[in-house]
Formats: sequence, C-alpha cells, structure tokens
Amino acid sequence: MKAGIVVFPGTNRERDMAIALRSVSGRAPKILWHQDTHLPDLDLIVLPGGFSYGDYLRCGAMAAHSPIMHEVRKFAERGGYILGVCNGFQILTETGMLPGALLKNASLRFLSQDCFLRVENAETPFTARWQKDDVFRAPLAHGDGNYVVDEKTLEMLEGEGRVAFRYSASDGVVSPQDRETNPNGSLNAIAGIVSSDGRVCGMMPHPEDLVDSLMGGEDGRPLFESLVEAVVQ
Amino acid sequence: MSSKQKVVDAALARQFGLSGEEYDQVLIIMGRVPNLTELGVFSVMWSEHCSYKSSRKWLRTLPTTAPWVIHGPGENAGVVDIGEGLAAIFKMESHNHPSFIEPYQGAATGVGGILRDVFTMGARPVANLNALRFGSPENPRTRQIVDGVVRGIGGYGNCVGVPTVGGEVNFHPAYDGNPLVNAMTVGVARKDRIFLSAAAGIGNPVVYVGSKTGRDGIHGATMSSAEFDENALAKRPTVQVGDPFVEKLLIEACLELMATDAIIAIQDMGAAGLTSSSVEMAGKGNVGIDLDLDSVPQREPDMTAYEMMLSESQERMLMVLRPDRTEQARAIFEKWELDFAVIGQLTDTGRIVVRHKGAIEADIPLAPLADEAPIYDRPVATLPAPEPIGPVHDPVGLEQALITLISCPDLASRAWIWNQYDSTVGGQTAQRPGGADAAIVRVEDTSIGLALTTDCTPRYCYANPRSGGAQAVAEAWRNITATGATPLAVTDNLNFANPEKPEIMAQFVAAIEGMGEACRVLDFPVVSGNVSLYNETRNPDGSTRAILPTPAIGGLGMLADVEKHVGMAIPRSGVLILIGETKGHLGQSLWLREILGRETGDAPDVDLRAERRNGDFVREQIISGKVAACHDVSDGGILVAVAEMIMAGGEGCELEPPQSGMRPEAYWFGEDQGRYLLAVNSDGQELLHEAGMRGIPSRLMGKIGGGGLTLPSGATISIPRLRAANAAFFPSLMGA
Amino acid sequence: MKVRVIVSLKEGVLDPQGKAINHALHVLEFPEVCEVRTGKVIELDLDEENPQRAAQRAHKMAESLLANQVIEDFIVEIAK
Amino acid sequence: MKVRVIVSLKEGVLDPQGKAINHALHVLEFPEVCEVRTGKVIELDLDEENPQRAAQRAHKMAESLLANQVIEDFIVEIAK
Ligand SMILES: Nc1ncnc2c1ncn2[C@@H]1O[C@H](COP(=O)(O)OP(=O)(O)O)[C@@H](O)[C@H]1O
Ligand SMILES: [Mg+2]
Repeated sequence: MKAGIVVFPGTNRERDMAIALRSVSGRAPKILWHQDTHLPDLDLIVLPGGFSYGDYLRCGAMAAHSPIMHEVRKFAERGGYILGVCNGFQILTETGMLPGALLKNASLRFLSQDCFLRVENAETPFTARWQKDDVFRAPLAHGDGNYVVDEKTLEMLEGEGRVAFRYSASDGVVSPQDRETNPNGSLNAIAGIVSSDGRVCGMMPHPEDLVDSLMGGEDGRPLFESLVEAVVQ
Repeated sequence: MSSKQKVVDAALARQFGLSGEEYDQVLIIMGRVPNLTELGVFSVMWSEHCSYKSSRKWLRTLPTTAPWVIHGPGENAGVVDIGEGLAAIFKMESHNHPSFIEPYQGAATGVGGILRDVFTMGARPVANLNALRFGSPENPRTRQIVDGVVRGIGGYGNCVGVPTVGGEVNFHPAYDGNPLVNAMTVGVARKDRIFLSAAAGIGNPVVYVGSKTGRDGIHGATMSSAEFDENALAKRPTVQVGDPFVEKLLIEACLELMATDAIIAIQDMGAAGLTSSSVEMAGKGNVGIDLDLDSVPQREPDMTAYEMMLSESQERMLMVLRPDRTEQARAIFEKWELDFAVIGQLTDTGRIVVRHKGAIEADIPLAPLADEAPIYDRPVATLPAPEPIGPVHDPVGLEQALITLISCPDLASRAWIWNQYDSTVGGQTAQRPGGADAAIVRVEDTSIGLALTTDCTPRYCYANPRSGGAQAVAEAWRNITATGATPLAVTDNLNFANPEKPEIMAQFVAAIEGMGEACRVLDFPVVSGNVSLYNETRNPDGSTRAILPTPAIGGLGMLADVEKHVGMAIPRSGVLILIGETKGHLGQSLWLREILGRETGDAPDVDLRAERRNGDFVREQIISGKVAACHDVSDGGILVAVAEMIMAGGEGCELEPPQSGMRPEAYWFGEDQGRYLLAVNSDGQELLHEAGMRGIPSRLMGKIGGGGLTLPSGATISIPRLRAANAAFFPSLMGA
Repeated sequence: MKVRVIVSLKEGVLDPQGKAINHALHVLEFPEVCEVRTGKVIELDLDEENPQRAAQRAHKMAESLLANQVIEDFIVEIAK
Repeated sequence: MKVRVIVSLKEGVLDPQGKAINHALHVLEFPEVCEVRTGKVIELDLDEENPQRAAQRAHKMAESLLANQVIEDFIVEIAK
C-alpha cells in the first residue's frame, strides 16, 4: 500500500500514523507537505491528528484552505482512499468532504482516555477486517470531538450505513446520553463516518496509537489491515 | 519607560531589586552611573533567578557526575547516555508566581519554557511531567488555580504534541497564596549532535528566531525572586501569553536546522529574554557581542531598548551561526513561517554593546557581569526538632481508615487531571499515568525504555528537611526501580520560601544535604535543576506565610529492553510479597493527618543502604521475569499500596495477618521507606527464599483473588467500593 | 477601517459553554440571567477607507474562513 | 433585555489566534488585512427591563466571571 501522510503546521500525530502504517503494510508512508501541489502515486492519503494552525479559530479551519487540500479533493474524486483521524476528521468536515462538524466536548475539557468503539458497518474499506458490532478499544485525545450534523443529513448517514463507528461500552452497548461511554457527547454517539462512496473516512479516536501490544494492545490494527486488503483488490 | 527619562540612582536600583552593595558594585564595574537599560541588565542578571546568589554555595555540594553523565548542571539541561549512540536530555523548572497570577498562562508558559530548554540542546522532546502543589481544597481560590493550571499544562503540551506522562499533586494550606507549578521535559538526541550555548567565532552572526518581541512580562525574572504580597494581583504585571503552535513550529525548525552543521551555539530566551541569552552565550564563550535592536522583530511599535532587552516574550531563541550557512538557516525558518533576523555579531571586545536607533543603549563588560555577580553565604539557623507525635490510638478501624485515606486529596485518583493531558501522542507511551510507579516511554525505533517520575513529600521535608530531602530522592529512585528500570540521574526543582530568613535557609541547606547524600549512595547524580525562592505570601498585617519546603525531584531511568518492564496492576493470580522492613512509623503519615487530624512526629527514617539493597534486588527479580507487577509502598503505607494495585488491576487479594507485636494501624498505615509490593504468579516461596538468602526482609502479604480487598478479619471491601471512594475527590472539588 | 465580525452558533445548535456560564452566573447570584449564548469576535483592521467595501470584504472573509456555516452564523459590524 | 459583553485581550497582550487568522487571511488573498484581534462575545438575556440597570449588572458579571482582568478587557453593549 502506497500511503502518504499530510503534515500541516501544527500536525503532531504524523509519526504515530507512520509507525502504524509501516508496521501493518510493511512500507513506510511518504510525508506530504501542506503546500505541495503535486501528489506522488498513492493509494491512501492520511490526514493525521494534531493542532493544525494551533486549532485557532476552529479546529481544522485553516488547514482546510491549504494548497494540498485541493489535490486531496481531486484524489478523492479519482476514487483514492482518504483517512482523517482527529484533527484530520475536523479538516475533512471543514472542507465539506464529510458532512457535519465537531464542536467542543460536552465537558468543555480536553479529553484523553481510552474509549470503546462499536463497528457499525463492516463493509467499508476501513472496517472490512471486523464484523459488524465488534467492539474495540482506542485512545482518544481531543478538545473538540462532539459530532453534530443537521437532522436530514443524520437520517441520510444512518440510512445509508455511513456511520462507521459509534462510542460504546466495552460490551457494545451504545448510550448517547452517557458521558462514561460517549465521552464527548457526540450525536447518536457517532465516532466515525464515511463518504457516500465509502472511500473517505473520518474518525476522532486514534487507532494508530494501539497497534503494538507494548503500548497496551493491537486493537487498532484491523483498520489498517482492512485498508491494505482494499488496496490489493 | 525610556532610558533617557529616569534618573538612575541607588533608590531606583533598589526598586529593581539590587541592594545598596550590589549597586555600588555596579558603579565600580561600569566606572560611571549606568543608564536605565544597563541597570535593567544588571538587575536581571543578578536576580536570584538568574544568578543563584543564595543557593549557589550549596548547589555545589550536590554530586553531579557518573560515567553515564554527558553534561551535568551548567547547560540548559542535563544529558545522560542511554546507549545506542543516544542521550536523554532533561530538566525541571518552576513557574510558581506566574501560575498564581494567571494560572492558565502561567502554567502553559512554564511548559513552553522547559520544552525550549530541552530542544535547544538538540533533543526531540518525548515526554512532559509536572509536579504541582496547591492550597487547601477548602479555599475557593484553589479550585480556580487547579482548573487554570491543569488546562494550561494540557493546552500547551497537547498542542505541541509532547505526551504528558506523569507528575504529582499535593494539597496543603501552606500553598494557599503560593501554588507550585514545576514542569519537567525529557528529550532524546543523538549523542554526537548535542548543542551547547557557548558562543564562538569573532564576526559570526547572532540570529534571532521564533516569535516577535512584545512588552511581555518585563521584569519577570526579578518578580520571581521577590516575595509575594497581597498587591501582586492588583499590580497585574504584563502576563506572558504562550503560543504552543509557534513552539511546535520552532521545535521542528530547530531540529531541521540541527541536522545541518549551521549552528555554533544556541540558547533559548527564557527568563530575562534577550539579556540573559546574549550575556550567557557570549560570557560562556569568552567573546563580546554587539546587538542592533533595530533588527529585532517587534510586535508593538515604539519599543525602547530597555523593553526589548528585558521582554520575556515566549517562543524565541538566539543562535550563533556559521556565516556561510545563514541563508540555508533562513530558508528553514521561513518554511516554518517563523521570524528570522540577524541581530548582531560576536566581537573580541569582551563587552556587550547594544545599539538602538543609532545610539549606544548599553555597553557593559561581560566578565565582571558574570564573575562579580553576588554570591551570598546567608545565615543558617538551627533547625527546630520535629514536634512529638503525641498519643496514638485508632478511633475508626482498618476498613474505615483505608476508605478515608484513598479518598483524601493527596491519595485520591488523579484521573481527572491526567485525562486532560494527551499521554499517548507519539505512540511510544508504554505506561501511562496511573499504570506504574514511573511512566515508561519507549525511545522510537529502539528497544530502550525511559522510566520517568517526579517525587517529593513536603510534609516530611517540613518536619525534617534532611530526611525529607533524602526521601524525595529515594522515592524517585524507588519508583523507577519498581518498573524494572535502572535509575540514572535526577533533575530537581528546589522550591523554598525567603532565604534571607535563617530558619528558611536552614531548611534549604538541610534538604540539599539529605538530597546529596541520597544521590551519592544511590548513584543517582543531579544533572540539572532549578531553584525557586521567596515562595511565601505576605498577609495584609505584614506577616508572611511560607510554603512547605518542597525540593521536587525529577528522576530518569532506563531499560535496555523496554518489554521487560512491569506495571502496578495486580495480576489474575498468585501472591503478593512485601520486600523491605516494616517498623510501623506513623510520624507525619497520612493516616495520622487524615484520621487523627495531626501533622506531628518526625519524618520516616531513610536508610539509604537498605534502600539500595532492596531496590537492586527488586530490579533484578523484575528483569529476570519473575515478577508480574510491582508497586512501591509510600504515602498511606501497605494497605493503601495494596488497594492501589487492586484498583489498577481489577483483581482482589486476601491479606495475611500483620506482624505480631505491632499495632495494626502502625503495621498497615506506617510509612517506613524502602519497601515494595511484588506480585508473582507462583506461591512466592522461591522469591521469599531468595530474599532470605540475601538478608533482605520479605514477607508473604496475601493471596491474589476474591472479590476485593479481604482483611485478615475476613471483611472484604469490594473493588467498586474502593474505586468509587478513590474517584470522588477531584470531580467533586472541580464540579464535574 | 476597523470591522468586527461576530460569529455565533446557529440557533438550535447546543451551546454547552453558554449553559455553563449561565449556571455559574446563577451560583454567583445573578438570578436575572435567563439565557447565555457565546460566540467569537474577530476584529479586523483593514487597509480600506470605504465602510461599505470594508464590510463587504469582511463578509467574504467570514464566508470563506471565519465562520463555519454548517453550525455558525455571523454578522459584520463597522466599528465606530 | 439583551446585553452583549465583548471580552478581548488587553492591548499589548499577545493574541496567538489573531496572528494565525491574519496569516490565513493573507494566504486566502485578503491582503488588506493589517491586524486581527480575537475575543469572545457573551450574549446575555436578562430579566431586567431597564437598559441602564441591565448594563450595570452585565458589567458586574463581566468583572466577577466573564472576563479575566489580568489579561482581558471587556465592554458591555445593549443589544438593539
Ligand atoms: N537545584 C539545582 N540543582 C542542580 N543544578 C541546578 C539547580 N538549579 C539550577 N541548576 C543548573 O543551573 C543552570 C542554570 O539554570 P537556569 O537558570 O534555571 O536555566 P535557564 O537559564 O535555562 O532557565 C542549569 O544548568 C541548571 O541545570
Ligand atoms: Mg535555558
């Protein structure tokens, strides 16, 4: 799998992502600069976590206007795979490539903790290695992860199976009102969604930080394995 | 303020914090009356913060060398060899006063400052820790300060992408008007690419990078060296605001430039900004320096030379570059959208000459500015004997006492705090906060693990500064050992009250003696640190209230094979074994404070030889793979330590009866030092035997299993009950 | 010319910060507070003398960057 | 009565957010932007009909909670 990771000023989880991609695919990803206007030959582009432009104004707002995002959009139109994690998800919503927006966490505090995610749709290129309703653990670390979207779009997302992951308890029970299991207060406990063609995925938690048993588990690996498999096909 | 307007005399010098004698010395060095800018330079360079005038004599007594120490005190941070051609670079620094005035920005800029001390030496920062002391939870201002400090540390560290992996928190009324915020950063660099601050090469350009200069925090260095009065809040000095985003860019740009051979010397602009960085770089290199302030990037119009030289604007660095690499360097900083300006050059005059708008604004000989800085041998009083412990009885029983202890402010779960710190960014955090006695961070692309901790027990230091100083070092060493790592070196942050008072100076001197002795016996040298004095509050009636003496210790250890480390979570089965001698020392214990409401008695004795022998044994057992989990016994004693292992692992334990001939509360809650709880998967006989052979006190504590903590009486405290008691304090204090 | 852009959450979008402030004000004994909504102000100093043109440009800036119209509304005011 | 409290950083205090927005607006080809300062708006709906008294109370709220006067200034405006 030929992967590229975009670095914006303020990005800080590009190394974590590179380690995860290399460990699963056996191939080191290319690091792309926010001002690049030419993309190398790639299967996957990752917008990693961090605080692009300090998260000032709104998370992801300024990065969404970077020169490279024009290329990323074209890449998506050509059918390339795009994964946005945390700040990357925020950037994808700011560009409109994914619907909705991420507001401040309901607690109004930055949250850094493990959460459990239930796989809602196992038919996407990002989730194929799981079964529907599988539960896995992932660290989350963000101040603005409270997903909102207007009612009509929500209905569409739910109807078309575009909710990829939901925050849940360790046994898979989803309770959107419960701060323990839906820590940031996201609508319908939505943690990750995909685009209508299923090729663009945005999610708040960090599967890339759980791919090594030394760091506490390998729960995040199936996501990257799914992508490797999708690319081969 | 313009250099031309104010008349410089002894009275003004006093306002600037220079004593009459110090001002006389300035007059001799200058051979004339200094102008305002020059006076400002002297006042900050000779402030307690920059000159260590009260503490230097005593700091020199600390051991600072070992075969693995590459750079000890004297550089921006300490450097130790961790193998594979790599070095760990680390330091701790305080931001106490700014954090009282504006908790968020004070704490945030504290983190920013210590990060710069570390990456200025060529290291990529890999971990942050923070040692915090707050006032009484009952004081309404405490809550605001906790809120702002925690948000500030998180706000800065999370944004720059350095995981915050550990720290400590205490509450005590002595910190009501003077909280302590000590931040520690650890970085990793290649051993052959460590950057120092001594300038060299006459004619070489002096380059300013980072953020623009504004009128931030002018005279911060002198402020942090003066005791606080109630007016401090009203005075509202220009608070420094941090920009972690720019710091992140500065880290990346500096590391990119450091991969080339462009840099001859580099120094962050910390306290006293441009003044201290330029004076220190030139002074260390025995060269002169000419600065042209017209070239300094400025955020505000009409800044004077005085303001620019004393500004404490954040996220700035000063470098001396090879002239033929200047343009290459400029391109890197422009790529990262940072200011870059050549603001001067090195000279052979031995003087610092500052020009602004065509006029010479300062012209000072560097050697006397550094060499003739005052050093004081302040009077030291005799320490009072600790208050007798008084009669001890147990009014509540074990079960209730345990619940009270694990819910008290000093032992309650800190999850509320660490859940606001990104502890996983970087993908190398093998033990997050709460998982082990020291945080474990793997060095990327190697099998090396770093073990990191901060420790100090201020109530011990108050009762007995010498034991307290030794205990702080011993506990850091023990916490590292309890993960299986080998302790390498410490950084310290010596927080004390007014050194001009002999009784405070006595605390300071005794604490350093205790620290020094512990460092020597444990082979745990001090490689960097910071002193913060005048931590006291002046009451409206003129009296003062001193903080508890708080020599915070930051410890660093390493594992050659990080996979071999253990955490503190109790495993599924096996037994718990106690290593170390239990004497039942209740003086200054949390049990005494929380159950009998007294802070009396002597601090526990620290037997350094036993400490070393027990620790070396424990580490050996862990590395040989025989131990499933380990936790040191400290605050709260054995029963609290067992409860903590149970809460972390979610498995119960049935405890054996106490040693005969000892009162139960003394056995279970005494705070004797040098002890560890080890969980082993077998019946433990082999380990007990091994310990016995070596003459190490050991004892079977209990059998793992059951639904909770089962006392010898048969009563069981369930795990959910333990967890609920432990979790409540912070959310209820902070209102969520 | 100084122009002020005020960005606030659309009606219907939950404003937990506003709610928290409301609660805190009640605790501080300001019982007359019925509702609190929070937003951002961005004060622009523009090199443009004509107030109308300045407002137009600020409007453009808000549309393209300063506000996220999925969740936010904005207004432009010319500073006096 | 609706009252608006605008809280902004004191003059001379670094505004990292404003700086970053300024930069972004330049990249987006709004070269006329000279300076950007950011702040917060808190819109209060008060159960108080008298504009003067409402403003007074809002002033008090700002002093005791809404603004951090170590680094921030505030103004109170009566909404039209
Ligand atoms: N308590 C201490 N123990 C050991 N070294 C110390 C101590 N305090 C300061 N130092 C050393 O003195 C030097 C100057 O410290 P400091 O002025 O705090 O650095 P900076 O200029 O980076 O703020 C550093 O090398 C520091 O490690
Ligand atoms: Mg320094």
